[in-house]
Amino acid sequence: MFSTSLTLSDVVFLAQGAGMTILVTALSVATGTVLGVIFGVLRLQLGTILAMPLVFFLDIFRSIPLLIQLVLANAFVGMVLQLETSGFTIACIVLSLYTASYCAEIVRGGIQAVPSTTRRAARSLGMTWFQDMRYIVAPLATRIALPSWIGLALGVMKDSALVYVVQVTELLKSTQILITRLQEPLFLLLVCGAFYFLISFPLARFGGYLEKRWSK
Amino acid sequence: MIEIQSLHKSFGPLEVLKGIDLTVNKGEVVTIIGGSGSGKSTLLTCINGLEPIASGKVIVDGIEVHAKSTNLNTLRQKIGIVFQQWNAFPHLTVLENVTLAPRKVLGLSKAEAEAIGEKQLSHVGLGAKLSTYPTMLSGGQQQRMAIARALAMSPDYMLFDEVTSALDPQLVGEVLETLKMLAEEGMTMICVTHEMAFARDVSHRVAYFHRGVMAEIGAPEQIFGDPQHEETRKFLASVR
Amino acid sequence: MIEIQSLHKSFGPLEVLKGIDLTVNKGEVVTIIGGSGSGKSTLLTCINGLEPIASGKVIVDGIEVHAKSTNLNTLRQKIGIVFQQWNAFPHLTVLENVTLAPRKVLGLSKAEAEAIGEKQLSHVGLGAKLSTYPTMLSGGQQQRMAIARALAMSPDYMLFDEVTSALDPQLVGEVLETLKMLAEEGMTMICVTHEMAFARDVSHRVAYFHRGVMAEIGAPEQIFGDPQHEETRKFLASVR
Amino acid sequence: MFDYTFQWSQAMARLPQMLDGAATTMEVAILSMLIGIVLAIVLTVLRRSPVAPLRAIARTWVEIARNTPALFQIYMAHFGIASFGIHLSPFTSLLIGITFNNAGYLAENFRGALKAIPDTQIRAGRSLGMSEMQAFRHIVLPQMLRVAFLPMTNQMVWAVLMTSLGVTVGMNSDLYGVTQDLNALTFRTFELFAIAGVIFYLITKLITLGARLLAARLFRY
Amino acid sequence: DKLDDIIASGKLRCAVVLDFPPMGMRDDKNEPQGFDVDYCKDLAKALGVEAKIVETTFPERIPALMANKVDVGVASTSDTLERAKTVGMTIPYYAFEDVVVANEKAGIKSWEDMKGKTIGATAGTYEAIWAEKQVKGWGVGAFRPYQSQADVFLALSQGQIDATVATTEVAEANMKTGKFPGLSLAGKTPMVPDYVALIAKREEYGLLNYMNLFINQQVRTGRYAELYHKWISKNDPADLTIHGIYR
Ligand SMILES: Nc1ncnc2c1ncn2[C@@H]1O[C@H](COP(=O)(O)OP(=O)(O)OP(=O)(O)O)[C@@H](O)[C@H]1O
Ligand SMILES: Nc1ncnc2c1ncn2[C@@H]1O[C@H](COP(=O)(O)OP(=O)(O)OP(=O)(O)O)[C@@H](O)[C@H]1O
Ligand SMILES: [Mg+2]
Ligand SMILES: [Mg+2]
Repeated sequence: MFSTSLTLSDVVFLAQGAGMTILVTALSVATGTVLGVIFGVLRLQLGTILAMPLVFFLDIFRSIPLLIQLVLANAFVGMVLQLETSGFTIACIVLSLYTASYCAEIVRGGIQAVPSTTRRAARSLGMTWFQDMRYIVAPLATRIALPSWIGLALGVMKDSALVYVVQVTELLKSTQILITRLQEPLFLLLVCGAFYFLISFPLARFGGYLEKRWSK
Repeated sequence: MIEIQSLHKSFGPLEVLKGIDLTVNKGEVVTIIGGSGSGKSTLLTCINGLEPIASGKVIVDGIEVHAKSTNLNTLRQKIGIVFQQWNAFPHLTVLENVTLAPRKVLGLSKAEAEAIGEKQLSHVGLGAKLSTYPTMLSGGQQQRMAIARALAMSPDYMLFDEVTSALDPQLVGEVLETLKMLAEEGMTMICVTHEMAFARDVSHRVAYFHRGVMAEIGAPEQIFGDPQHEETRKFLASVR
Repeated sequence: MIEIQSLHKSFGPLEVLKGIDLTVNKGEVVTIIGGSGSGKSTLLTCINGLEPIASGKVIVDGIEVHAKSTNLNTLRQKIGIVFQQWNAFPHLTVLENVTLAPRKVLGLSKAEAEAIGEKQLSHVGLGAKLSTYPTMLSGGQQQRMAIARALAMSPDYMLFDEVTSALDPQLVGEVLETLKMLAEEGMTMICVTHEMAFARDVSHRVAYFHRGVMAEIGAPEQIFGDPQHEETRKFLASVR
Repeated sequence: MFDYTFQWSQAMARLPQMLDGAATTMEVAILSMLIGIVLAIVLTVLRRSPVAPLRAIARTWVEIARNTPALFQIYMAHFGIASFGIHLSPFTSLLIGITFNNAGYLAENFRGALKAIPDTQIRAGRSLGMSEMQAFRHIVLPQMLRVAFLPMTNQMVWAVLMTSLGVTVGMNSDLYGVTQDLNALTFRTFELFAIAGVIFYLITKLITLGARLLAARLFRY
Repeated sequence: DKLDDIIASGKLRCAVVLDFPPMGMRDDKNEPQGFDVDYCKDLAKALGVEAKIVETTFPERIPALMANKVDVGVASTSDTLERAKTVGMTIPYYAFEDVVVANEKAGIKSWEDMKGKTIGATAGTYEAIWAEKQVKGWGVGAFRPYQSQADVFLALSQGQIDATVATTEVAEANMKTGKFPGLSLAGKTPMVPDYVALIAKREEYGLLNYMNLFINQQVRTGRYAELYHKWISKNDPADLTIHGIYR
């Protein structure tokens, strides 16, 4: 029969790793979403030419491997700027910008999907640009963007497995540490994979459900 | 009073309005007719400042709409506009659609705004639909809701841009009835329409637009009975 | 010859065809009319075996369509069908739309297929549109292309399912002209249509379908002039 | 504060080695994409199969690929598979990991693309005498590829980015692996990884540009 | 300078590699332990501050130092001249001898049998750089760097690689766990002993100076031997000096 030398304290250790995964993800997604909304709106407001530097900046985060982003940010902040920052901070900053770069696209798509006629109607009632954004565009764009946003948040959670390079012990790293001690790679990896799956799968299904419901 | 003085407007290289002069007095109903692309909708959106203009002036109650110093948000409160496409806010109930601007723009309390909203919605015959969502309404009902929404801001002027032309034929009547009612109540209105019978029966003056120019304006009897301009004659023949 | 013998067909619990008997001879044009949901389209898709049937028989040139041993792909080559929705293949040019099946199904060379395709497309008046993509065509042109596509397989029979009903009124004429031309050339045709004038002028026999039953069949003069069945009378009164 | 001295020349001297690494990266990405597309088509067909176990296998594949980290999948492809006594080189493990991921995501895209093509298209094809295969091959597939083309381009970009995870399974011939090796020798971390980042950026831009040109040629309708 | 900063902050942050038993590892509560961990704690005690263990991988330990994530590295860092261009090295605090650990199925009895086999080691380590050079020199076989010592032993026990070059201490400690039934030691490597140093930023002379004296004191007071007996073996501790040379 199956047996393992996994002890209760090892399970706690894994749970701490999972907690770190969730913490890094939550902080990064929260910050990244705020930034993403700002960038997404700016991109539309600035006009094509003025927005170009922003577009280029955001594009970088989608065009080079996250691993390199983390290593570079770590080296830059520590070696070049000589600032004392924890790996956790670096991980959150990089993942936030990474999230923001994708989120900006989602926000832009959501805003553009609000019919311009509806926005004109709001403006012609005397609403300011900000009121139009707040009461008309935001609620409508949110519906359109929410399914993609859920997908993005889950993507960030999965990608957070890479923050081990800046000395953050998240779930996959905790698993590797236990593999070192217990030498039960398959079992431990399956436990780790199952954790990701159990968080990601239901939320992804929920996103799909929302998409179906709201596309009607 | 709305005064329009030699108004010019272009979209890029395309000159859409080529010098329009028109004065609409308090209580007057002016109907604008004309072919597609002749600039009718553009004129309306210039009046409430949704579109910038190239030259000329639009003066509403003595305030120049396109002057830099003009607060357009305040100005638009006196000019209601209803468009051809139904522009319901789909995420709000019928009552919320109507009360949103009074609350956020005029700063009324929820109760005050709802009192006004309910009044205006009953006025256009939607008193029973307050908590319905717009998607459950017919096109005609959505248009009447849009009218109530504009009226809830107590505007001094109302602009209507072909409010019936996207509706199924059987729904046109109910919306035109609402417009007629408003006219009878003395609202100052500029209506762009393709409904000639409505233009003839309701308006004080009818203007005919042709390629960015107001070719002719006059009393409905004159325009329909004795059009002066060659193009007016052709147009009226084609729509009859 | 197409022989249909006490054909029954259901979708789940819904019996859509309740015993149809009909024989169409070589060179004959039979028109089917009837209310929405009466089973007209279903009958056509049963004839070329796109839908399985519950009981009864469909025999085309002596071959039983729904027999296990029948090679439907070969059979369908003799039965062209054109549907209400324009089923142009959007990724292919007009000429490629027409030549695809001759090349892949009949195994013709590209040159042979193109010769046939060009001939059929000129036949329906699209000789100048060979390398256009279908999205650039009007609805009427798309329908004519679909007809040419079916004709390119040199079918012995043609089935038409309300080929004009999704078209703007001004485009209906050109498609009906094409059908008329085919009828005059002696093609054996079954046409489901709502165009009563067409049914009257072109067909040899007209069948009236009502709720899955062929209520009445006869010469157009008889059906239109002296309908026997109560429902036929009602239906004709409603469409006139 | 800014007393860090950049030594770009020392890092630039290693550029040829890094470009070799980039070639390996492209090799893995392209192979994983080609095999991934074939597998995704198979998965798409299996997901519509009438045989329930086949459907279940295909669904499980797609859901695991989409709901676990790529790093986990690649790690599994090396250390997980080896628990069954199957030994793969780092190159093969990385290729399998990325291909597994590609196939899962692409299968989901293909399913969406398939839904976007109306049934009437198949009917029209069948009624011209085409067999089911012919209708799929000549009518459904080309249209499906158009709908799925943009997602496929994105997946290709991701495949390139995912090659950087190969180091976890002992890969040192791809761009990231080469960079890491050079870093162990010289410790010019910032300079080396900045150059690697630029190379990755250029590769992804080339892919997007190439895809755009290809799309213009392929989809003229 | 850094030395003052450490004393002022009351905290000493040490980079330690924790999958490198017995130098650095985790106990069954997953807390850090090992020779390097104790060494760091001793250093902190001497400074009168609290020790903080920061886990790093081998490839990451010097970047972590450069990026100010840690104050010093107590991470078995080989004192190569190439590295000394970037970081400051103390006198050796430990000396490793490397052995071959092979999967029994590979039939490797000594270093000479390694030619043509697949050899793995931990990316960025002294022995990895050395072994890769040997493999390249032979022109046959393959070299694979893994991200951690643990991955190397995992790959080795799974048979993914035929052998690895590891320090005697690590090899023996791993064998002692009993988790690796298929592996065996296959003799020494023809590599000069791997002297390892504590590391700090190149320009922190005060700190480096302090640590040099600290290492000296560890040996003088017998604490070095004590730690050696606790973590490594009952034998005499490895010699930290080379005959006929000053440092
Ligand atoms: N936002 C815009 N950008 C560019 N051109 C525009 C824009 N809006 C309108 N136009 C052009 O300006 C011209 C006048 O348009 P307008 O909508 O005012 O015509 P209209 O008289 O209202 O026609 P219709 O009866 O079709 O509504 C048209 O040629 C139109 O294409
Ligand atoms: N694939 C299907 N599955 C289930 N029911 C169907 C299907 N196709 C048709 N039906 C049903 O069968 C009945 C007959 O449909 P059919 O399309 O033959 O009618 P029709 O006479 O062609 O009507 P119309 O004039 O509207 O085209 C209808 O009630 C329809 O809802
Ligand atoms: Mg208009
Ligand atoms: Mg039908």
